[in-house]
Amino acid sequence: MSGFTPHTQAEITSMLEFLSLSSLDELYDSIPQALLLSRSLNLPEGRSEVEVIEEFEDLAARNSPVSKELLCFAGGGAYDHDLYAATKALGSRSEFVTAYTPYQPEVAQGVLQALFEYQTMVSRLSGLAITNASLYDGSSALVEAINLACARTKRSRVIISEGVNPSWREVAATFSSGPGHQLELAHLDSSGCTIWPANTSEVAAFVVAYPNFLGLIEEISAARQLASAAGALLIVAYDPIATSLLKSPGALGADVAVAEGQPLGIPLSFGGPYLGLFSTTLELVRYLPGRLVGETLDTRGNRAYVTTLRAREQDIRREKASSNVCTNQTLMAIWAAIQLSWLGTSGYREIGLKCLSGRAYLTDSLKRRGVGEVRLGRGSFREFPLTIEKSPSQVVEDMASRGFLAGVALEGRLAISNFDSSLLIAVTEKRTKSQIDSFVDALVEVLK
Amino acid sequence: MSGFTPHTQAEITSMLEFLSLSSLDELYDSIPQALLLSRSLNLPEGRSEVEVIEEFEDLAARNSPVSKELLCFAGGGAYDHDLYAATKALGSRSEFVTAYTPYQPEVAQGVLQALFEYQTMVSRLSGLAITNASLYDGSSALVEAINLACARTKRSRVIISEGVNPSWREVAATFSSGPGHQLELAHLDSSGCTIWPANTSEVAAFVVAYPNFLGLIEEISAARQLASAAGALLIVAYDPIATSLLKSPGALGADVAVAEGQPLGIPLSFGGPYLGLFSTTLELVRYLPGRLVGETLDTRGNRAYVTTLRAREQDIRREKASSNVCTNQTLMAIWAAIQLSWLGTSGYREIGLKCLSGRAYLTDSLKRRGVGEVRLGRGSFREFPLTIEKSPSQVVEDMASRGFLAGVALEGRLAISNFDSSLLIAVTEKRTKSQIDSFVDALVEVLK
Amino acid sequence: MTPAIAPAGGKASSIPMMGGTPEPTIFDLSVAGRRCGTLRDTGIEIIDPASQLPPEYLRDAPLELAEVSERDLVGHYTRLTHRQFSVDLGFYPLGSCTMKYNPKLADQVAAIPGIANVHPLAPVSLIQGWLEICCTLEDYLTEITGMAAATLAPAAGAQGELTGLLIMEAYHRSKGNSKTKVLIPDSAHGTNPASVTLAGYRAVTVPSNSRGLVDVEALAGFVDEEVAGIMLTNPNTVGLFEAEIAEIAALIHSVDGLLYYDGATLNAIVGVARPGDMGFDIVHSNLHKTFATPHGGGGPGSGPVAVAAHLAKFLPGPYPVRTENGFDVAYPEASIGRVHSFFGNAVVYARALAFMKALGGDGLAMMSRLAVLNANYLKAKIAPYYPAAYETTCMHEFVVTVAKIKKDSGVRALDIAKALLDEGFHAPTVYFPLIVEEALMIEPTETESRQTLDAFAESLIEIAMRTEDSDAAASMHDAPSKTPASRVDEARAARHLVTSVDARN
Amino acid sequence: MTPAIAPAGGKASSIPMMGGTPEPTIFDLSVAGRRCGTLRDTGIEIIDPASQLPPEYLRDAPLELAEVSERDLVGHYTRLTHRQFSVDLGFYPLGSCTMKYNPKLADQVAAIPGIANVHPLAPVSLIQGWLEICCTLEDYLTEITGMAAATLAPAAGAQGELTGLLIMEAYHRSKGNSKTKVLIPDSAHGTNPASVTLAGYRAVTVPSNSRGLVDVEALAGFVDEEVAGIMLTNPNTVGLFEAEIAEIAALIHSVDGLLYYDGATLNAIVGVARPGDMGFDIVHSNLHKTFATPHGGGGPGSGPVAVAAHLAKFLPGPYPVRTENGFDVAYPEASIGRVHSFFGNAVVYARALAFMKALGGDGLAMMSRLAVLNANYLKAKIAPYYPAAYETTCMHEFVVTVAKIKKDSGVRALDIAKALLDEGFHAPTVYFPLIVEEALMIEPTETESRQTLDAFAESLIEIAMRTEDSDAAASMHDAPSKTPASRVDEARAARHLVTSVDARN
Ligand SMILES: Cc1ncc(COP(=O)(O)O)c(C=O)c1O
Ligand SMILES: Cc1ncc(COP(=O)(O)O)c(C=O)c1O
Repeated sequence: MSGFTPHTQAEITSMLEFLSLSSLDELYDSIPQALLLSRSLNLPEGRSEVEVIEEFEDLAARNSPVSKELLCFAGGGAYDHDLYAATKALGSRSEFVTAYTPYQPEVAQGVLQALFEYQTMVSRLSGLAITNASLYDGSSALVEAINLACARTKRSRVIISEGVNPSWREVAATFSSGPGHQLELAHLDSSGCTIWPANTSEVAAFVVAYPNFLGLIEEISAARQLASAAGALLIVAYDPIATSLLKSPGALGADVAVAEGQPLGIPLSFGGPYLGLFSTTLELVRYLPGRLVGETLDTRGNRAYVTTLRAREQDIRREKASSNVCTNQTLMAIWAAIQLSWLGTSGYREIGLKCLSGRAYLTDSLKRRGVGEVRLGRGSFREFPLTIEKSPSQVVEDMASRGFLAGVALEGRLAISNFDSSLLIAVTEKRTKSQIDSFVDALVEVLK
Repeated sequence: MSGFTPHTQAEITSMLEFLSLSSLDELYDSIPQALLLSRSLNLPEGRSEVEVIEEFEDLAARNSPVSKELLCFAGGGAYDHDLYAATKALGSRSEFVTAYTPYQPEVAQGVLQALFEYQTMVSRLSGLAITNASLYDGSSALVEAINLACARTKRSRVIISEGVNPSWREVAATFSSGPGHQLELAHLDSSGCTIWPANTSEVAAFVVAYPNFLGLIEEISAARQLASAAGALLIVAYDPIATSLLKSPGALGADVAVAEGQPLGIPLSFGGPYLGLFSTTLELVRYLPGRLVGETLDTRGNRAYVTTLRAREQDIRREKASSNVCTNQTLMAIWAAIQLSWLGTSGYREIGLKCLSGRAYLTDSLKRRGVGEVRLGRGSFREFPLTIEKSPSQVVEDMASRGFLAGVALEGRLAISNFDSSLLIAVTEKRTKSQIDSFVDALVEVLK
Repeated sequence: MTPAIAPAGGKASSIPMMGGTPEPTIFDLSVAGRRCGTLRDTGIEIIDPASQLPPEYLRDAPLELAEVSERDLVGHYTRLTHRQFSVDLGFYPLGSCTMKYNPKLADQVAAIPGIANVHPLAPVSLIQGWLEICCTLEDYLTEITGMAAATLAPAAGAQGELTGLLIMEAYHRSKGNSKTKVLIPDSAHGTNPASVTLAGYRAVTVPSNSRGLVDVEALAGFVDEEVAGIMLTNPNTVGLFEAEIAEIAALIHSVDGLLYYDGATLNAIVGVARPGDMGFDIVHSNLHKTFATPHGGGGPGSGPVAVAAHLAKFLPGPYPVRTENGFDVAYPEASIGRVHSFFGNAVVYARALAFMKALGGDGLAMMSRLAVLNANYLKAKIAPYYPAAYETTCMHEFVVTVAKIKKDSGVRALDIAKALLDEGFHAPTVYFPLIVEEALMIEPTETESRQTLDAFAESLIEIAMRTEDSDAAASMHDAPSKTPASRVDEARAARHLVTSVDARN
Repeated sequence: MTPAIAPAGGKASSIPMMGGTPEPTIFDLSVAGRRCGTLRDTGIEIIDPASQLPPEYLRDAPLELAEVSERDLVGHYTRLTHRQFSVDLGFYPLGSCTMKYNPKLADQVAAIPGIANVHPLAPVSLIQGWLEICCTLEDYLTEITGMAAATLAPAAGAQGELTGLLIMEAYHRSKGNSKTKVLIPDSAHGTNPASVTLAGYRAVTVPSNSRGLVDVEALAGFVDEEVAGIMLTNPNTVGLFEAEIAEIAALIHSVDGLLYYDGATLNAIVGVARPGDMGFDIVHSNLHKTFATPHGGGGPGSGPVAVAAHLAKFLPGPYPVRTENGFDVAYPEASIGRVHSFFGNAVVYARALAFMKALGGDGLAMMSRLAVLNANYLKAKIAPYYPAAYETTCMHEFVVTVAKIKKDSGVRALDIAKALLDEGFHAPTVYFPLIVEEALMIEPTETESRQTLDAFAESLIEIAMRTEDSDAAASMHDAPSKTPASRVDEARAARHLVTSVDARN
């Protein structure tokens, strides 16, 4: 018996005695014999924690982490931003990590207040008054946004721009089948802008990305006008780092704004746990999926926080709930709030400026060196497609052996119309001039 | 200005105004002009935290840490034991890390109780009733023990076995010069046992190590008898892992027991911070150096803890204090207490058994393969000298290139009489059979 | 929003909980111009955004965030943690939530750079370690649940449910079945019916019998060709094992329906019985419950879904697979599609697998046995004061009713929960499942000692005895009083909706 | 000790502070046979100790430690942290202790495996990074203090003092001087005279003048050929700069005495003035004060000693040195010897150097300026109620006297300290330095915001006003009441000495 359970053999015996049982197996007398597993689980024996950690160190050695082994120029929805020591230290405090959902507000003010502050920050980023306490990731936020729009408009037709992350679109497609939403893809033109359909009747929502998956800025006002004309909602999938320089989705008329919160201080983590940001207008609050923290008072008259409007949620509304979300990504929301507070007004803006300036420095270099076709559309933030003559995935492999994660190949499920044979390259505030210079040198060589 | 200080320029201005000052420099008007530094410090400019961390990662890359790069068979006073995840996690809680000395017990019960429990554990290890709240390291504990013995006996002659860690003996020599203690070295014979002098008159203390620096068990009773006969105190420098199998120093008649606490869950840390363990008898409590935590009650009648018998200490006794220690190694003491509690009665004993069994497995292998001369004296715990024909320090270098930190060369300041050309080799519970097998293979090759 | 001129700033950046005062918000501590630190110097000149981005999309003014020093940031969040209960602080017997201790070794695993800093879109040659972790965890889960294949991708139990129901739907579509409804017992968790609706089915509630179990005869009345399947937890949410599960399975399978297993209660039976052997076709497990990954104050979780062999082809992709030369990523042939932006909450897998490897097969089986022992022990201890809703031997949790206490004293389940907070314990789940009046749902988990159970029982009994005195009973409506906040006005929060600092006034 | 038969175990393994109860000891939670986890399997058979060790030295029975589950271990220590104040929780204005915020970046540096897991006796070729850290930190410290060379080895300020005094002694011995005494102002910290005695000198106390400074004329009366040197802090412990330091230096140097600088107050003058330029010959600095390494609840610290060029040869060894091919370890020619088992508290150096590199030269200079600004601001704020012991502009700390409050109301410095704890602040240092009656020694440090200083001043003033009411004043003897323990009976602890669980009864 490992140390995970505290029971000594003597205690087990005396507890069984107390229950007038003679063995642990008797506890399972209510299970028909035929259903009992008559053998041991076919799993390896338990090991000491130090051995388990070493085993994982060996497994980890067969991955190539960024920074240590690879300089990261890949994005595609997951970005290599700096994470500050205080974020890690505070976000790892065990009171945050080992608490449950704050069902008893009197002993959960820590998590509740942190979420309230998170909601405030994300509402400022999104420009929308109401933000929930997190969803699983960017794609699940998009799914909930579509569900909200369809519920609100009582329609089922959704026009989704090809500029929305292809993986998110896949997820949206998966979860649209149940409620019966019809997703229609609006392709990108060669400048990376959405070509919206002419017929917009009975549309529940237009979904546009800002910047889009290619890192390019599209005309949001066009989508807004179409939505208004069609009586549809506008869903904007934004980048919570780009909003440091760009107007918020809310300011551009979004009804719902969703985002992947990973760039706000969450490690790359092989894709998760990440953080779905979800904001909407006050008018739509009763359609909001997930938890919402509100401010109130306790009986001493002190400010206190509590989850509110719970009647929307599945545990009360059950089959009539518009969302089934229960466990969310609270801890990641707290990390993001800490990281945003570490940055503050000026740090947040500087990250944006550094991403943009680094991207511009790279695209200028590439242009100067005549490497591929740099495609900036109407403007790119920290990411852009580079159209090249070699196979993008081969180039990624070749660059990896030179110490670079060169980008994301726009191939297969990540292919985008009009952007064949392209590599999606991202530059965060972590990439220095000399790193970019050697990246360009390596790319020149590999593409030769 | 970095973010380390919170002051905005506006605040600085208004605070200066409040003080009717017009510049920060005026705050220093009391310093004569000639003494002011008329230039900036000649130090590099400040950098962001992420850059500083990367700089240290580069520096760290020029060290060879154990486990990752080197399998450690070196000891010599610092041992590569397993450190458990809970010890690290709890010992890193910021309430422990960022507190000061517990001068206000009402808000320092966390540290005080942890120290009280630590004192209990170390008193059990040492077999002596009184344990202080830590000293800097094993050597400073020895220094304080010698000072105690000389103060208590009003004598100044101290016989110290060559089996005591040579570095500790150096430290003892350094700090004996002030009080004028005469340290006399009692050499080891070829079996690693101390040859005590015949003349023991006016001796304040005998100092013996258990096991000694070579990892060998000496006859403690001999020293105890000499001490009793001479009216001297017996100081035993013990190994807090060896006491898992061996009788405690107190049980063998030690008046003072000192130890290096590093093996109790403290990382190798390039030699520090470590932990000086210090215990003595109740009778000698008023000679105790350092802080002592006692149990008492608060005004509500609840159990509470507080530093006690403070009148011994330098802040009250000033020039009459027998020790000047103020800041100690509290955090390391807490780590050790956590690690010992993680181990518990059986884990602690198992560590001892595993060290001993691993050492025996290695020495058997070496004997079987005819590698050097394995010298086990009257018995060795987890460390032993191997007398070889090649230069021990050269062997260490050669073994390092094969991935082993092979031991400590008993050369130069670490030379021990009768143990020329020897390598001191330690085996902890971390070393597996296959690691030891490959170590022996490599050693055979290197010694060929 | 913060005015442009430096305001006074927070009244205090340094009032720890010991002072008993509530913590100001981070915005209250903000002073314009303060910051925690500087960003890295990239050596690249900062350019004018207008040279790169359409000027009409540029912000007019910087977005306002809290402006604090790192010292105040750390003070703020550290103080918040002193206002937060957690498993690491004490007993957390929340029924249905499995708030067991989360071993610290997993934190160390999660922090390894080769685990934490891996980009999910890196080519498979650079993520072999991660793909092996995924495949190994799938193997463990299929062995534990008795299923044939699994996907790890769902980010929590509820997403697992929906994923599983979409697999159910794909199965029926592939067979040309026209199904419209999914059966759900009235004791089910709210996510179950919600997921059913989102999967495009109609949720049909099946009443439990007086023993708290699915009434097989009654169930038969609900079963027809339109039934796509049934969602069950076993043990169910009142903590009882559905002994007639084989009969239920036969009934559902007789109309080509599928059985979905809600894994929230798996902690009772690991290594003892397997959903696959009971006839379930689709099973999710909550790694943040059964497999000891921390709940994070509300998440992240992870809700892998395992399925019987004939359903494997419907699993979501991408899917890590073992090949002859290492690991690769694939899509099942008839996949329902993608359910997560990347591979799911991957770091949670690493934690869960580390836990499983530490315990091993026998350790996991012992874990469940002791969870059940603890529940029965506690149930028996408090039985004289807190009658169980159902008498049978419970599994890893049980439900008591305080209907009589309420009738006699006016003290509700909620008041008892709040009184427990004052005793230093977290409260059990209250008012769930819905089929038990004034329910307290208690799940001690296997990581609590007998001494903790005894202390908890003592407090509970002491509270029950207090309700017998009318003054004491009345005062319980004001509990708790020793907690960081006293009783919180939930109604006010909903009435005056303030969900961000900017909505105050 | 724990009886052999499994006892009842702790009453509760899970009483968080929120419950308001004190935490049992870890031994109270112990149950024979419990454990946190297993050790690694080495594959080596366990042998009988008697086959390897002299049987008469073998234990008769296993040594008894607490036997707890990891869950209870974690619960215990986590709850203890909820009973502990810290810088991360709030304002800690302990005079002379420089309890500034410790930036989190240093924790990350300290955790790098190539920093944390290096054996100190590894050959120099394998520790080049560490030796560079040491040499670089020495360079920083000599530049900051204005000295020529440094040793990092002393493990704390007090050990630095003794090391420095032994260097002083070695110097005099080398010159054939016969010196017997060291001068110390009456305001000095207790470690100073204690160190003097341990260095074999006689400590001679020099009275301060009415302005809180060394009286140079009076000092002259103490200076003779037997004077080995003087130990001073500058600013001194009342927070004032000894402006006549050049005169003092000349006086001491005139008898070939040396000036020792106690670096506990260095935080006031980094980048502003340098001990070396003032005439000091030996300087220690406390990395755990000035250079932001955490104090660890009492330690570890680090007390490097820097010296003038003519003293470098006496520094302790081993000593990291730069050579043409990297770094090496050496012993100075006339070294006083070794002062630490290895190289001192090395990880503390890495932390301090990380801090220094983050701030840079100008940042360090600003740090001191703002520390002094904060002290003067706070001093002025509270002056109407808490008169400073001395009027002059203070440096980074200041001393007030509550002698009048005591006379008027009976409320002592200690009571005010305890009342502050109830306000959520740590108390200042009390009753030190000894030359000020009913002293409160206040050091706000530069990391605190003006808002925190204002809040603290407000609380202090409110407390002073409370002393004017005799009932309120009387009740202050019972403070604190909101803290984890109420006022602790210190006398009882000394009277009934219980310093371990085994001494109870
Ligand atoms: C019985 C039951 N089913 C489903 C869920 C939903 O799981 P999750 O919170 O992981 O989405 C829960 C969670 O509490 C549960 O208790
Ligand atoms: C003025 C003064 N000198 C010396 C010391 C001793 O330093 P340390 O505690 O590092 O040994 C202190 C510590 O508080 C001090 O304040």
